[in-house]
Amino acid sequence: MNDVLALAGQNLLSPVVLAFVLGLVAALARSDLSIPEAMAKGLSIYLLFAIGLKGGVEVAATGLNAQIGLGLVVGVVLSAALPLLAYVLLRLMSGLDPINAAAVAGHYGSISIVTFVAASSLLQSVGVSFEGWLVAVAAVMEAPAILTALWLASRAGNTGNGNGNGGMPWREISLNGSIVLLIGAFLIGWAVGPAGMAEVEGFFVSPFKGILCLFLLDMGLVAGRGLRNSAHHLRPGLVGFGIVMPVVGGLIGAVAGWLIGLSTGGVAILATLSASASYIAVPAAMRVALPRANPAIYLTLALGVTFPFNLAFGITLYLLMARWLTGG
Amino acid sequence: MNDVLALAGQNLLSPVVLAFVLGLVAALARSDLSIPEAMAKGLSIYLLFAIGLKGGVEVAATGLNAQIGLGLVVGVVLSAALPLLAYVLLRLMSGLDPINAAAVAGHYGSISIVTFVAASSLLQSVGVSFEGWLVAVAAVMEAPAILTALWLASRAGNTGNGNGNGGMPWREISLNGSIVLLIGAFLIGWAVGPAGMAEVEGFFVSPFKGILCLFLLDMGLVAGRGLRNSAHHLRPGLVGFGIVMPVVGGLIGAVAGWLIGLSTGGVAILATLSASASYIAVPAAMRVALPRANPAIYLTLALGVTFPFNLAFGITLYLLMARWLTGG
Amino acid sequence: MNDVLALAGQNLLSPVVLAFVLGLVAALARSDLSIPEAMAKGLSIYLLFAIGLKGGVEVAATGLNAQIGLGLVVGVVLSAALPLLAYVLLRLMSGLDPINAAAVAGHYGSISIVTFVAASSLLQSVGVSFEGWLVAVAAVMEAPAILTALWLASRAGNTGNGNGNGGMPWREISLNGSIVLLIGAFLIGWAVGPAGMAEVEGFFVSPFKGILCLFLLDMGLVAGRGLRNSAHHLRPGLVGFGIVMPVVGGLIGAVAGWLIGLSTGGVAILATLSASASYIAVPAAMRVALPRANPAIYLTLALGVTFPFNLAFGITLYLLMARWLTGG
Amino acid sequence: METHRAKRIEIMIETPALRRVRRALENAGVRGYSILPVEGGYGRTGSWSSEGEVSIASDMDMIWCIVAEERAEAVVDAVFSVVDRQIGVVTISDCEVVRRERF
Amino acid sequence: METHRAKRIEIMIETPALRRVRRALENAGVRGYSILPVEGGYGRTGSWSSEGEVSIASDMDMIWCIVAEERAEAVVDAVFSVVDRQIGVVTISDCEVVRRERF
Amino acid sequence: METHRAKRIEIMIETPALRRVRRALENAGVRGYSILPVEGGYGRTGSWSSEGEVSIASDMDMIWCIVAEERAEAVVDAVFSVVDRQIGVVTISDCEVVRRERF
Ligand SMILES: Nc1ncnc2c1ncn2[C@@H]1O[C@H](COP(=O)(O)O)[C@@H](O)[C@H]1O
Ligand SMILES: Nc1ncnc2c1ncn2[C@@H]1O[C@H](COP(=O)(O)O)[C@@H](O)[C@H]1O
Ligand SMILES: Nc1ncnc2c1ncn2[C@@H]1O[C@H](COP(=O)(O)O)[C@@H](O)[C@H]1O
Ligand code: NA
Ligand code: NA
Ligand code: NA
Repeated sequence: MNDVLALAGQNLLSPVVLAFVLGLVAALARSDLSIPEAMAKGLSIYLLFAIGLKGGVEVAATGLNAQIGLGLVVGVVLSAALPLLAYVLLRLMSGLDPINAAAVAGHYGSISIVTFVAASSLLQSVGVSFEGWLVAVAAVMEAPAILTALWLASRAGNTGNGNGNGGMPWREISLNGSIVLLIGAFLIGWAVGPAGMAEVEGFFVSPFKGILCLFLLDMGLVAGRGLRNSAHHLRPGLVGFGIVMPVVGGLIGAVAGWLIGLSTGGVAILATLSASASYIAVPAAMRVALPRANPAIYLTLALGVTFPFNLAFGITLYLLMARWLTGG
Repeated sequence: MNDVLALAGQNLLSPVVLAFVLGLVAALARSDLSIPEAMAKGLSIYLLFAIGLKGGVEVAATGLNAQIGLGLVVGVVLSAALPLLAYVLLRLMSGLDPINAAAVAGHYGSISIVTFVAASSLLQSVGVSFEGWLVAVAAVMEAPAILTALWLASRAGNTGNGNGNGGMPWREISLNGSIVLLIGAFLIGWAVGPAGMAEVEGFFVSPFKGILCLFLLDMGLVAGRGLRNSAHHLRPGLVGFGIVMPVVGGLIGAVAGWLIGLSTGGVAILATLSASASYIAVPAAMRVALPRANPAIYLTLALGVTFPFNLAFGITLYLLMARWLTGG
Repeated sequence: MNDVLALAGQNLLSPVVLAFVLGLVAALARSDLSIPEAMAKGLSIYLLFAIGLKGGVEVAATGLNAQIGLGLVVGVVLSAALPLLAYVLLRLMSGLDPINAAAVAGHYGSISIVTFVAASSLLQSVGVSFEGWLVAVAAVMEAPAILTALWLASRAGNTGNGNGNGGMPWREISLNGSIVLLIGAFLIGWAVGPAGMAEVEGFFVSPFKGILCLFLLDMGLVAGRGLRNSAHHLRPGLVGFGIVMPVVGGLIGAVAGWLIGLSTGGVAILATLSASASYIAVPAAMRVALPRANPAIYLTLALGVTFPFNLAFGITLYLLMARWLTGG
Repeated sequence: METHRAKRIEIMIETPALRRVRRALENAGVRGYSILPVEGGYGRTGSWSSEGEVSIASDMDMIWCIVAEERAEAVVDAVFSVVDRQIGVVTISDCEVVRRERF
Repeated sequence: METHRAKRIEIMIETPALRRVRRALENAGVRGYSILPVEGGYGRTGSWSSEGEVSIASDMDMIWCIVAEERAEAVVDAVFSVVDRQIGVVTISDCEVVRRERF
Repeated sequence: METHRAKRIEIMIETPALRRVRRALENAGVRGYSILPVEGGYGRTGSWSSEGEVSIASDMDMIWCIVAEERAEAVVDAVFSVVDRQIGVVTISDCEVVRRERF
């Protein structure tokens, strides 16, 4: 128990989490502190490239095995299936209409890369390693959830606008910039290996955690602004969903990871991916494919409720689940 | 004397000062060299976060004492009082009308964070340390000067526009982004202490001085553009004020610092804060609260005259004052 | 031969080249991956400052000699003369009309700083050093080619628009931001020397290669977008020119460097400069001075054909030329 | 497609005063407005540019607001009662929109 | 200078849908259009701002398109048949241009 | 609020030529203008985008300029005498402003 509290404390008092809190508080207090859009996008590109690269380099160092194929399949299945669970939970807990429920559900099947990064940062602090190829699993988990969400919406008789022009956002899904960057950097890391990494680690490794701080400051500002503008959309049932869903999703992900024999760190990471909710790829696809769904609901829930919950408590919890499952 | 010249030379030949000179010369020569706005704002956010953090970490390491309370009070008093002196000097030396004089005076009570950074960089080069909590003093000195300036302007019968809509810029003052960021990062540094700092120093410490170079290149470009566009507003009396005021303000700040028992470095820093003129928080507040004051005057004076003077000569002078007062 | 293949392989598998390939592939596949304009401009400013500084510091360390004067003269002559060769080759190989041929020719006399950086990065990997002042040669090679191009266009009876308002872009040429920044940083490096460099190398040296990766990712995206939008302008003759010209130009540059007694690395760098085609200074000047020339042709050729060729094969070839000439 | 007359109100305003103008527009009951960045300009007080600016003090923004014809005058009055008259530029012009009930 | 009547079509559209509107404009035969960034706004669904946004999901863009008078209606129809009608704002207004053959 | 007729001149111009157009406007005696960034477009020479661009060579800017009616023609003439006619788009339209003496 002491151990658990120490772990939770270590996470909560890390500069990364505190930077998020600073952004959140500043935005809620209506400070005019703001990060330029180009800088936020630049920080995000840096993080995606850095973690893709790191994952690839680790694969180059440790080699591949059959597990990776299994991992990718499990990732796709989790991403496609979790929205079904999310949809049912949403309809039970929040009474959200079918279209909005489908849109929200899609976010929870997909993943949030910054939650992945925060989890790997916590694992690193406590000296737990994980399989580098989980970065590729993260990438393949981005998109399948979108298809499930659109299927859920079409079941409810609402595909896009009346005259059908919303249509399937195939292009938006398949060539989404963040997926391409993550996979691309992963392949580069794999190709260049540790020797290539040594050349660029002055940029992609040493300053990583500090840059992550600024990125989380920005996430806090955006999340706080969203909460301020859209808190009235967050009825208690929805907020409850935003906390229950990641815990349930995390547990399912943890069990899946344990079943395919991941390490303790790997189980924690797969749990985190399952528990996290997308805030880049999915909202943009929903805006095109389900224009009648309200962005204020899905964005605020993913970024204003679930992301802070995961950052502050979730990833600690998923690591505990992983330890308990693997005995690690 | 040799020592003084060596110190001045060391400062003038630092990459940081030369980068400012490059920007200034490029802009005066009408080069099209320019730094994107998002990059400039990003560099500024980095610097504020880094120095706030550093100050907080030092407080965590050395502990607090009663002096910090005294320091904060002195900071507020200096910020509120220096504009009165500035106003009198301006009216005597430049014949500026009351509204513009009040607006300019407000800038000189408040502080310029990059001047603070340049001073701390010089102190570091010559191996002089200072009290980390002076970062918090810098933050509290940003705003009080604005109130004094508005009071001075209202005495002259001009509060904002005729129908009173200019009003007090309370929100603009109290939740100014740069103050929030500085204080927030200071608190984070205090909370995480040296151990937390170790995690992020690959970003907030090692590249600091190089990033400062690019920021000063940008300041030089902006200052040079301002001088080119608005040099005709700078009558000799005004330019004289832009040099006399920091020297007088610096001396007052140095004496105040010495009276409350600061170290040599601390005295130099408080002198620098008192001598520096705001170019972020105050101009924005003045634009709202005193729309009749001419931005070309207060911006050009603060950024085109006083900042370069402080960078090139002032901070060396304030360090000498501090040594002389403290015998350090 | 094995040695040659190893060198080529080492270059092709560097993170820097692979990052370019990633950008190129992403853009050709119509991914929505994109780098904000402010970030791209910021990365470019960083690279220019860093390499200018580095060149200057090396000159401060090794001292000057008569060779530098000779080098600058040779640079100006190469820049002014290569467009004549390019123009003849273009007219022979591609049948491009005189105005567009003149505009394209101007690009090939001038230089691409990122090709210079990629070459110096390869040299560093294989442990070959070069004369630091070649950075200054790069700067003086930017502009003369523009004048030759305008002279070629005027010979063809087309100076700007009918009523002569295009005119000479003197200002655009002489105070071009990238030239000013490169020369300015070079002078700063020279002034501060190795001691000054030590203060800022946490920013301008350690992360350099990683930042270069992100910049090349961006170059790949822009080149790919250009190819996608304008591939129909690239008839085979033009593509052939885009590969033959750098090889011929590189050979001329290599011989020139060898004649003035440069080191092996220096010869390779001068060859690279001669072989590279401008994509910043010259296109902007052409847009003003030769508005009838089609930007889709000159930009796509320089960035979509010659730059990738140089990056992937050219610079390896120029190093081999240099070794062969100098016996190094 | 049937179109209806409406008014386009364009306001060029100093960024530090933007928050106040937005509040005025919202209180005057506009159904929507959009904000476009402005990167430089020239006026009686000289030239300005946002390039390299850390402070928003000399920046401006453009508010682009489509309102129903009958509401335009009240909106312009509201903006003017709040904005200092020496700041910014306000223009009103005619346009056509498709779905009148949204403005 | 002789000027000719033309139409200015301004479309405020969600960034995720921009690609589709562009295709519709190009297919409708417009000779050109330009895209201006939008940094924030207010509407029935509340306020938004692009500040600090990593995702383009809540961003908007302004399309500024000058077309010959006789082509305007067809272009507006084409845009509307593609854009979901609940998204964005489309306005049409009169303007004068110099070289009619370019629009 | 009493309003007065004025002209809105909007110029879409290549960024490398911006400096020259600005000089022409200032020499023609306009009292002010503002510059808005443009982030992409489509025309006879194909599509362009400012995304990731290091060079300004293919960038464009929008100049937004309000002038008194009686001055509009002279201003347009001045712009055209300087701008190459194959570059950019110039439009003139009507608008109303509040304080006529400022334009
Ligand atoms: N007639 C105008 N047309 C467009 N923008 C203007 C005009 N007058 C002023 N502005 C804008 O408002 C800013 C301040 O104007 P001023 O107060 O006249 O210096 C200028 O720099 C322009 O950005
Ligand atoms: N009347 C309007 N004038 C200008 N922009 C508008 C208007 N209505 C909506 N918008 C823009 O469209 C966005 C979405 O509008 P809405 O769907 O009403 O929330 C707003 O945030 C504005 O950026
Ligand atoms: N009719 C138009 N409406 C709006 N913008 C245009 C128009 N024609 C051209 N442009 C802009 O001018 C650029 C160059 O046009 P062009 O020379 O026709 O390729 C385009 O990419 C657009 O940004
Ligand atoms: Na998930
Ligand atoms: Na001060
Ligand atoms: Na060349």
